Amino acid sequence: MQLSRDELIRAYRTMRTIRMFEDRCNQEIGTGEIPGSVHLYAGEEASGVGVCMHLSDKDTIASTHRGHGHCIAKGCDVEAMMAEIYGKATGTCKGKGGSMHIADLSKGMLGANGIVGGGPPLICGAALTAKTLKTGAVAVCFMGDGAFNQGTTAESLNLARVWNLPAIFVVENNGFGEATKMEFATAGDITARCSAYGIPTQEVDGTDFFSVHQAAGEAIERARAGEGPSVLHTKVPRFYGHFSGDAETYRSPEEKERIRREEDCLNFFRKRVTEAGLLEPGQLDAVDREVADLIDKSVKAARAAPEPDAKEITTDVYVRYA
Amino acid sequence: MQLSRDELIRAYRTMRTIRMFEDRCNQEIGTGEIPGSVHLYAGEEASGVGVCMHLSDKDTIASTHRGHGHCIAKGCDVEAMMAEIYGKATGTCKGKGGSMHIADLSKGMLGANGIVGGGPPLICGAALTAKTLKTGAVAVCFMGDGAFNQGTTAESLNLARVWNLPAIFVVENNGFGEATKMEFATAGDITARCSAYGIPTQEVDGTDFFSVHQAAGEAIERARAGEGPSVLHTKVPRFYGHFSGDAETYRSPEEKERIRREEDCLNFFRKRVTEAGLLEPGQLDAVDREVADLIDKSVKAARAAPEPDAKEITTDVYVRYA
Amino acid sequence: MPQKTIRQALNEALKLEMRRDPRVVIMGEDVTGGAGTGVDDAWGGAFGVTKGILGEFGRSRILDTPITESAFVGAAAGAAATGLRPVAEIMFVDFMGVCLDQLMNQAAKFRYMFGGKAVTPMVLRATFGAGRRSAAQHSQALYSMFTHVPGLKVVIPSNAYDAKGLLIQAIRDDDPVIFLEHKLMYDDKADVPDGAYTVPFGEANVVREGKHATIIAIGRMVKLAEAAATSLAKQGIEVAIVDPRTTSPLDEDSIIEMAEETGRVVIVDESNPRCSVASDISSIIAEKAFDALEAPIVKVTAPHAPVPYAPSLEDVYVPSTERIEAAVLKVMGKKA
Amino acid sequence: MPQKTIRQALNEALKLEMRRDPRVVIMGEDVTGGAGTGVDDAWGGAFGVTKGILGEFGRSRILDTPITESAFVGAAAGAAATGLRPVAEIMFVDFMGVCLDQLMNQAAKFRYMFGGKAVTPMVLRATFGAGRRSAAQHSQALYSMFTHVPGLKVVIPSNAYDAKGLLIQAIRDDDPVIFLEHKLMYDDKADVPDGAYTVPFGEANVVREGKHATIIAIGRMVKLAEAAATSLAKQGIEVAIVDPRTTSPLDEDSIIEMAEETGRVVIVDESNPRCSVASDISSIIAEKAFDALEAPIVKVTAPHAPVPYAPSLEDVYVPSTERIEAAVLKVMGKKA
Ligand SMILES: Cc1ncc(C[n+]2csc(CCOP(=O)(O)OP(=O)(O)O)c2C)c(N)n1
Ligand SMILES: Cc1ncc(C[n+]2csc(CCOP(=O)(O)OP(=O)(O)O)c2C)c(N)n1
Ligand SMILES: [Mg+2]
Ligand SMILES: [Mg+2]
Repeated sequence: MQLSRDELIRAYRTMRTIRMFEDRCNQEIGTGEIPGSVHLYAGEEASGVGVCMHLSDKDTIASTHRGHGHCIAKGCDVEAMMAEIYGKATGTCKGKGGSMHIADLSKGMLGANGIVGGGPPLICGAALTAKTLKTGAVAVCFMGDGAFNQGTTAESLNLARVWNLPAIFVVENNGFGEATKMEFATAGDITARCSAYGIPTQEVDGTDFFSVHQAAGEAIERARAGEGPSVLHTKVPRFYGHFSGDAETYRSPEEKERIRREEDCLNFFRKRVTEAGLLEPGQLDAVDREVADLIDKSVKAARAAPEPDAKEITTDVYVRYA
Repeated sequence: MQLSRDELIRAYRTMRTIRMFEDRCNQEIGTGEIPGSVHLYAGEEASGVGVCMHLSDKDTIASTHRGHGHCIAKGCDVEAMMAEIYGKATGTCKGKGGSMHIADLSKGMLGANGIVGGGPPLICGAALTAKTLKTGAVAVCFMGDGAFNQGTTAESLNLARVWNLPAIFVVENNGFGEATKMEFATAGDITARCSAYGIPTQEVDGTDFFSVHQAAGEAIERARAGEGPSVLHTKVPRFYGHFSGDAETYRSPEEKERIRREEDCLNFFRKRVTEAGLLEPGQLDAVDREVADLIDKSVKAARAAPEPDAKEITTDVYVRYA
Repeated sequence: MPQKTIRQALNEALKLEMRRDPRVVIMGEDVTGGAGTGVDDAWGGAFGVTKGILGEFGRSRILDTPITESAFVGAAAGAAATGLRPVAEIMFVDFMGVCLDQLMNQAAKFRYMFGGKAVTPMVLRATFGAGRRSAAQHSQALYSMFTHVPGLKVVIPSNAYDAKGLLIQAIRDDDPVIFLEHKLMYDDKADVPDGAYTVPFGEANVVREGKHATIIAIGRMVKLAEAAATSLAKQGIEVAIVDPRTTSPLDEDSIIEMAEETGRVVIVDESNPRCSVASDISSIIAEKAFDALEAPIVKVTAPHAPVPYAPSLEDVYVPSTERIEAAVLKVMGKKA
Repeated sequence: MPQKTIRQALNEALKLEMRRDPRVVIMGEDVTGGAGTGVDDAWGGAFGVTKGILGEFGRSRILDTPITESAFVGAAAGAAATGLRPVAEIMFVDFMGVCLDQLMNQAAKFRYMFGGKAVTPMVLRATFGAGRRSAAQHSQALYSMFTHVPGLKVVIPSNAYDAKGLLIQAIRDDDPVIFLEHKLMYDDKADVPDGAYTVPFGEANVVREGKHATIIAIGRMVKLAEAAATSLAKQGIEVAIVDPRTTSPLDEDSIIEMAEETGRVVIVDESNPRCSVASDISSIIAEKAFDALEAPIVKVTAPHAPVPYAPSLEDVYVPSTERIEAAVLKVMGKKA
């Protein structure tokens, strides 16, 4: 699929925004100002962005505990996200949700999710809405390799096929579920397990934005054409520990450095577009500076923002109660 | 696998006992004397018996809502079972469980189960016991084609492979989950979906006792040898409706008659062993009469048996409480 | 007014709302039945509540599902959050064990977690209750557990009129609702208007006035309480009966008012006793009507035990008219 | 006696029982951690409780699992029914939503459904509780739901000594037990003997005597109640504190006795209020100590809302020492 220069810039900007957002979260966690813990998406950017480039606000995605990247890729406001992570009233969820529950339905973002395997059933529902109301929209569920084993995933693959839903399941295989290797926890082969449902399944290099973009485009096109669900199995690296408190004794610093050096989707992207003469290095550098400013501004705004008022404790439980 | 005459007689007797037990339940449901409803296993006998012929009391099975056949195949007392279904104090579970909860752990029968998909996780546990305590036992989970779609099944297949458990999953595919066709509810192919976990999976004609017996023997041998789990996918007919209250408007009387005529595992067995000169028709007729007597006796005993005393309501909740 | 069964009342409610709002869809196991066999609408739900809907609305509005409750309850939640108003059916509420997450941690918490920006108008219908010789895994009440969950509304109709009005309210309601139908009551009849009407949530129904004692009863227990009241009236004892109709929201005001009027309260709840709706209401009354209470509240519930199969056990397990009468006599300081 | 943290106390309990009984096995997600990476025991559980067990007992006794709670909780149930004594770990009790069936409908009901012929000695350990900025899906209490379930025992230790003794009892107990550990308390210290000992179920601990009012507190709330009591003592108010330690079985006798002694009762329970342990205990006292009560019981609980993320909200959400003090003053008829 051909991408315009503007689209290439957008892709790069989105991936860079995610990377800097996550690097900064990691840094700020160190200052103790962020109340909760965070699960960082750094390293996996090409997967989320390669998919979401095809989506509009009418399309829905469901995400995971590692949700910042998907939120940014789907267009959530970065400043509001940072404020949310800081637990502030100006946050995406008014400070009530935090890192694991960032959602913005006006952007078609059905939420990060604290429950591993929580998303696949939900996305069947979003896809059903699109199908029933004939909106032409699709629904995309991101999940990890660990989540792939949850019963909810198996049930949802089956349901999506049986109901022929416009749903795409993106298994982001970063090789780990917490501290456990994917190979230990996963019987057989993820791609084969999906194909066996009669669902078109494609395995792609998740560090290569262009491969992801291409494969996702085909899957989403099938979905919009009424041909039902697809699976994308993207292989991605996880740059940080499982969560901000993970000492990561199970992975050597050398290995982590190697991954950052050799498996960085942003480096690949930059190399590819500059070598092909599609974009100038200077254009990308400019994006880097703009993004750095945005993140900086977000953190400053988050710090300065007011905390939610204690009265907010019992609001938003119901639309109406009594 | 070679079967002795005694074994052949035993296989036939067990299948005939199941058939007559179920036919009689169906009849007695009509009299209104059986308090609950029943899900009858008639037609599927060769599947349960072909598998359980390889098992001893030390091996464990988990069953389903359609559990009478598995109970009988695993050696549960037929009179006590009938009394249980009548809700009597002399029942397998003292009348507390009824048709859907017949269990006898001394026989390695871990229970029928009212929850579709309830059994697979449990059988992983029974297999873990065998593996941990090195008893040499195996654990077998029977489930229907409908249960196969439950998330618990997918999770259990994965866990059994990851832990390399001596577990055998027998998917008894009778073509229906209640009133819904298997083809409607099941994406892809059951056998392929199991194989994709890296689990040896074999599809067999579940009306042919000898095929089931052979395939089950191989799977159980692998399990006992420490080679981990297997799946057996048996295709079976369901002679009656889903449960005793099913008007079965979705299947014609002609079709049901045809199935009973053309897909009766007991007829196949009789033909095979008599034509091969392994057993005389007279021997089988004698078994039929003995079984008929047993079932008759069971019903009479169940009718005459005392009801559980009201005091039993709050016993057996805990081993010890306070 | 035409007499209708609860089954008919519910069926009507569904059809009326489906006609009114194209976003209303139904999903569940065999809600039509016969899928793949060539015979349409073979079941219309295990208890026949959704029968006849397929014919009028077609398969895009009423969807049979595989036996995968997590997937389709979650699908209902996800569909509700994105613009449909799904009514999902769980055959027996006991099966919530396999899919509680999607209701408790997803649907019920969306709005709060997302800072008030989500609306999740889903209804989960399920049958509940003992008395049908269905044993421990097909007879539970479980509404006490659901009432514990913030973000969820819990509805338990006790008659056909309320069943219709409450179901229509549930479908139009913007919050997730669990709607519980007692499986022994589908054939119970009452006057039910043909048109659409709603019964509001959080408004208890004073089924009967009476000055000597107040019975608060849930679901099918209302019927038993009425029988007890009739019998007690012959002995000159006039009991009031309050049916909360929804346990979340709970009409505390009416309950406390009625408790204060008589000073003597019996609560009848067929669920297990610990952390139950009975103990919840008892604790609310004991705290808020403290001065008015003339005797300890008496709860009539199932014992702390699973539901037994044998009729001789189940009949004693479930609260009975006799036990309710005895409880009223006790709370009035009389011997039974 | 050596001072140990709750984490150490639990770890000791597990090791002692694993040495004593070869049938005791542990399973859960990352209970060792690092499986497949070549590094052993990388985590020892998300909160480090099972650290060091792999080294002594090997992988056949402590089993890492895929992220499939239904499969391994069910496996614990099936293993328990066939001869092991498994201790399964659910990282956050909130995740019970995805696997409740295997605990509630399987393990807890086996014995009853099977006519008393099954023994299911499994322990399910899980963390619970708010206060850690973990938001709505990682902070719930949920013990009220479990207490509702017949067949299940529910254990909530409030200090390191009890934690060890109760866990050993749970492992030796022949019934299924859910054992709930407050995630903010793992570093709390107390005197803990090195050897094995048990703390029996169903025996409340009278943490403090006092003649003016009685506080009944659950889990971490015991600690807050103690702080409140200390502060109140300075004002001349002597409060007794009762820690039930297990909510099922519940030591009704001690609770009623202590309630009767003071006639004034405050219940502190960090779970949501409806159908909660607080309402359960309140209702029991109000009924059984009716004549002794001098004022309405006051419950201090979380509101009927999910757990919020922001510190400014969560700190007000969870019951505090101040709220407990105010409740005691209220129950004593004094202004705060
Ligand atoms: C139902 C449930 N079980 C366990 C957890 C704890 N947990 C949080 S993230 C995680 C690992 C998930 O692995 P994966 O799906 O591969 O995603 P990744 O973290 O690698 O992005 C686990 C076990 C949870 N949040 N929910
Ligand atoms: C969790 C759960 N969902 C639904 C049901 C209701 N139900 C009982 S049997 C059955 C059909 C099961 O089909 P299958 O597994 O193929 O077994 P079969 O009845 O064909 O033997 C259903 C849906 C149940 N008992 N448990
Ligand atoms: Mg992963
Ligand atoms: Mg079937």
